[in-house]
Amino acid sequence: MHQEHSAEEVQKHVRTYLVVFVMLLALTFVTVAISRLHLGVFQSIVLALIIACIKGSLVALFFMHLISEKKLIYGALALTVAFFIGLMFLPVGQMITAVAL
Amino acid sequence: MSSGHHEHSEQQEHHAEPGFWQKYVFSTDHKVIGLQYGFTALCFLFFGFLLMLLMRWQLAFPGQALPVIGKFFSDSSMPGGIMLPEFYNSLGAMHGTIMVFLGVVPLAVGAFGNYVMPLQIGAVDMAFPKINMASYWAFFVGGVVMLVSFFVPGGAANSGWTSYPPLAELATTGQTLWLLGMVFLITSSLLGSVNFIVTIIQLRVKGLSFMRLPFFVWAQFVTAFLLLLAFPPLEAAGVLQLMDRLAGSSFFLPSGLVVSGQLMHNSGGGTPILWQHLFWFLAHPEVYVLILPALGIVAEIIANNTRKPLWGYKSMVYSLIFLGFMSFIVWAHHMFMTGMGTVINAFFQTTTMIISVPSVIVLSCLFLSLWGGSIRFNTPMLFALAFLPMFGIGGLTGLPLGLTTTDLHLHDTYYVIGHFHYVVAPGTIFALFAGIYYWFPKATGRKMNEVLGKLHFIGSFIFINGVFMPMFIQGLAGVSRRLFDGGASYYHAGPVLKLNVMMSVSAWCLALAQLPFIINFFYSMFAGEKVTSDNPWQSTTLEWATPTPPPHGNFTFTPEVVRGPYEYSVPGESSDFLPQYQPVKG
Amino acid sequence: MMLEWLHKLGLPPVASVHGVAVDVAQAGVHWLMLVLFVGWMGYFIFVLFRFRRSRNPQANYQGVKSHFSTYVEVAVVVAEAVLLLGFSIPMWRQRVEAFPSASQATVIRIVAEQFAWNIHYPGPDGIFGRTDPKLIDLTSNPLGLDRNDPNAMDDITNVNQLHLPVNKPVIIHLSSKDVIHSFGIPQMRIKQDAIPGMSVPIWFTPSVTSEEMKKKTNDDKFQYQIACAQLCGLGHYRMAGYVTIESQEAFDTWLDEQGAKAQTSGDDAFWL
Amino acid sequence: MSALEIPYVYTPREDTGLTNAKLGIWLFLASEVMLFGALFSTYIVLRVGAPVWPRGASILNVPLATLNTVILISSSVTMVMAWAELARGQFKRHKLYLALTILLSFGFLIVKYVEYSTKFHHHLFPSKSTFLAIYFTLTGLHGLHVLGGIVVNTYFLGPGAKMWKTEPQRFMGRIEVAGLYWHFVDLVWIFLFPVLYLL
Ligand code: HEA
Ligand code: HEA
Ligand code: CUA
Ligand SMILES: [Cu+2]
Repeated sequence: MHQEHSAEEVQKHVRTYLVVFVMLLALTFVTVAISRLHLGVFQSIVLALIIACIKGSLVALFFMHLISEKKLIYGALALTVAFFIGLMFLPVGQMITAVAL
Repeated sequence: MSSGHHEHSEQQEHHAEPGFWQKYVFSTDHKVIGLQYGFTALCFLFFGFLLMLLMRWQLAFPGQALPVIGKFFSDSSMPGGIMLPEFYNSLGAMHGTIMVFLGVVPLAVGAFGNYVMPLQIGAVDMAFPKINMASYWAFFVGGVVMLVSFFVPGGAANSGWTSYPPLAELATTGQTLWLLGMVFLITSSLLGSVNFIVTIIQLRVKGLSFMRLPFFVWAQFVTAFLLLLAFPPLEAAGVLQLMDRLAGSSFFLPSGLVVSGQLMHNSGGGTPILWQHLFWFLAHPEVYVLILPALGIVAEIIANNTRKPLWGYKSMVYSLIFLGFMSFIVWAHHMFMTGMGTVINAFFQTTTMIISVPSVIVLSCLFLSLWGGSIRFNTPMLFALAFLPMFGIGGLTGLPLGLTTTDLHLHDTYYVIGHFHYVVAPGTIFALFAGIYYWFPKATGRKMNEVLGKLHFIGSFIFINGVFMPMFIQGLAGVSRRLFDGGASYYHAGPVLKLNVMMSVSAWCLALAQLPFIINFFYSMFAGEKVTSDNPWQSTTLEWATPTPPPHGNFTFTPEVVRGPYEYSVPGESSDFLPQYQPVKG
Repeated sequence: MMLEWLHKLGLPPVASVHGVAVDVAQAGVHWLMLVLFVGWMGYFIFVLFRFRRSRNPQANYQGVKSHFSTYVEVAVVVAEAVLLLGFSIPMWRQRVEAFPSASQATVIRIVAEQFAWNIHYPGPDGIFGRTDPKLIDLTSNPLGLDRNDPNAMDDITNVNQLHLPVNKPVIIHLSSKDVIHSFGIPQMRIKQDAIPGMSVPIWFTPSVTSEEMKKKTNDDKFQYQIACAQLCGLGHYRMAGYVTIESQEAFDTWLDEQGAKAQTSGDDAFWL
Repeated sequence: MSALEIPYVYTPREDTGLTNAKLGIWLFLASEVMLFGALFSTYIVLRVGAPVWPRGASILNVPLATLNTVILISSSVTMVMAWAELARGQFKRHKLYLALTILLSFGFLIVKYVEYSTKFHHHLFPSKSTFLAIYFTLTGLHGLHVLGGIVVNTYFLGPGAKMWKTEPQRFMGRIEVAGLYWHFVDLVWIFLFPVLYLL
């Protein structure tokens, strides 16, 4: 099972890590570059968040090995996502509640 | 697998007897930790109750000096024995905080969860014994910080257990300690909940599938998820309020505040409502944390003492899970009167009505489980039975609060106080008493005295209703909560004002009614009737398969589960109970 | 019938137009609660008696076989849906969306503070004068009204004395200077938090004058009061405001008096 | 301390495929998601409610933060390499990578220190504006998490490393768990960086 990883297997992993590393660096510079373009507030927020999500997914999928994780972990994370969405209701609720003075 | 070898060598390494400190103070044994939690939590419950007894004097006889005890208080709280409003508010806030975070949760989850749950799943200990110990000590430190806050200048936190800003941010040092204390308590709960979930998922013995788990374990499982995912937002909120108090930021303070005629020079831009959202995002799930373990205890005891399986076990489990889910999206029903639009209001009203349905199902199942039983009325069963209608009253009175139309009149009145005390006091506290009487023989090898137990039950039952029933009347009359004079300033409170005296007297009698319990508890610990069997209640679940009291490591054999949790009175069997671990015949 | 019981239990008489609907809903929920409670209690006591050990030594493994509980649960769901969709949601929409037009209503501002209700009438011009927190002075100008603003000239302010004409909608813009308070008048079945940094409008129509209520309750001391419902500090318990509901004429006379008083005595340093 | 054998410490349980620690750390991270999630919603609420919101770049130092992003990403790579080397049985190289990770984490904190001190120098405190308040709170909490990671990793580099000799399987599990935590800290920064500095 979770025993000795064969040398080739690990070698393959390591190659993925390096590729991901390069991609993360590239995306970091892309996001900084985009912010220099002074796009509209809305566009820049959307773009920056999309890039952040891609970077985050790369880290989670490859460094944290989520891509080949056990079902149970997916379950726990799905639950968290559900509650996270609940949490994001909070600003929505707040905005609808608030009546500015 | 190479691990077998290491396990062996580890056993060889440590067989020296642990010393006193390691055995009783810094123990990693889940049972010792459970007892530590239990004892500390009982003390806090008692302390929280004492605070309330003081408050009830002021409510019954506003402005009159408290006889005898009054003179022992400092001039900054009760000069001449007469309570100051600031002190009343401190007592109220600390009563709420202590009861919820230092009393009921540690007792229901920390003590019962820790002691019973691993036994019921046949585990040798929790998955992370050291983390388990750490979570007890984090709780302990949190408790000490809370207690210390009574002695700082300005007294303890006095802005309600809800700590709404801006009031809480204008408050004295006590509030800072309250926040620090909460950070410790939250940390403790987070560590604990990770431990519980991992233990339940990983350490179930062979054959114990999820649908064979005792209902109590299910309750702890769902509770742990609530703690795990709902507490962090309060931790965030606590950090933000600490920043506001200590670093001068304005997360919860809008611009242009004028306090006592003085313009505040804060940067502004924050909003007090944000705190309420973050607080209730935790605190609504938290109230289910208060009730679910209680339901679990009651379910165990009812199955055992009706000598029949729980009726509708599966639908109870599914209701529980559904309840857990829903509890995350009802929080704003505590905020109906903050000025909400139709849509958001309709949303939260609807979810609140929906969440009442699984509660109705669980309660119905428990009621129906009684049908066809052979009911034994021992002390644990009496408390468990009384729980049902008491939780029923508390739950039912949640309905008018959940509908905005009626909450419009009832919000922040004593009706709310009545509602939730029915669920937590004659509800949860009764269930916890039931649990203490029920599992006491396992933990100590002695039974608690039945006569004292029944005395405790009758006294508690009568007087606790005497305290809380009149609250609905006061609430309907429109009497606000947290009133220092119990409503004497208001015309509309006039007709129901005299109830205050009756409620206070009931509260003091309720305190007296606890004496048989306290005596019983200590007496039975040392001199109670010894149990002759490891399974004195003739129960089916695994905790009764251990020696009494269970040694470190719990089981003397490796249990294997072959059937569901409540196989009582199975037709064609000679014994009226079939333990989960008893091998199938033939 | 339920309403009578609730009144006996302490519910104060209703004194606003929408309050009647609130009470109907109140009675509805309490019916649901009562029926469930009595039904289950009857069952409970019967079961405890019938299935006690001495009478029923051998438990039945199966237990209940009927679908009785399912029917109860469905009935509860239906009843809740009716209360929710039939009463509560429409009622709330009416509360927060169906505001009467300002011209047909008495419009006032109320600014809460520790521990008083500052009441602000716009005066004959119907326009509130400018306010500024910097101008606030605890004794002379608690609202921070800028008397140099032409709109503020005729404004009438007062502390803790709320007068309202009967049978005419009232719109109150509610806010707070310091901490959160909650504005409630039990007989009007109205409640709203007063939150610093926000101004929340509420409306209702008083339907019974103070005098009428004195007769109705047989009590000369009857008094409508604003009750602060949210913990706001050490004076929370005594943060009562006084409400007088009177005929339109009496109200107008009172308002004139107040206006005249303000003109002659001058209520703050910025006057003139 | 005890002679107890808790099962599934070394090897995964068959039906879940997980060791206790692995499941535990993911649950812990789930709660962390909720913690930072709550702070992000706070950010959104404050930002939407504010009449004007400064562009991060106009107050904060983007080049330094970019540098820090690069540092943190690199440390994530060295961390995962430290684990991979263990998997290959290369203990020495594992130690090297772990040490590198710690070094990079210190680098991150030093840069952060420079950033903070220039802010303080210019009298930019949390009390100045809600933007600065949320900036200090978010980066401060994140910084505490970095500190926590340093403590854990240093332990595994020093005294904790003894376990490799006696229980290699378990030690590898521990490094994996420490890695998961560290990547999460990286992941949070990946979101903090654009949100605070670029938008
Ligand atoms: C354990 C604690 C607990 C539990 C379980 C509940 C359960 C519920 N609560 Fe309660 N609640 C609190 C603790 C709890 N509450 C606390 C502490 C507060 C106040 C906090 C504060 O402001 O300080 C509060 C406040 C509160 C409010 C805010 C009121 C206000 O401030 O204006 C609301 C509003 O919707 C509400 C609703 C509900 C509902 C709909 C349920 C439902 O889940 C209930 C569902 C249950 C039933 C519907 C019962 C079913 C009954 C039967 C099947 C038959 C019964 C039979 C017999 C009686 C014989 N609660
Ligand atoms: C779990 C929660 C919990 C519990 C159990 C209780 C229990 C009780 N509460 Fe409390 N209460 C709150 C939570 C709780 N309360 C909260 C959150 C508030 C709101 C605070 C706020 O406004 O912010 C509140 C407010 C509140 C008020 C309103 C104050 C106000 O608005 O001004 C009142 C008034 O009477 C009251 C009374 C009581 C009484 C008489 C009990 C009794 O039922 C107590 C009974 C206790 C016991 C029976 C335990 C006895 C313990 C032992 C016997 C242990 C023995 C010890 C050993 C063996 C070592 N409570
Ligand atoms: Cu104002 Cu309470
Ligand atoms: Cu709630």
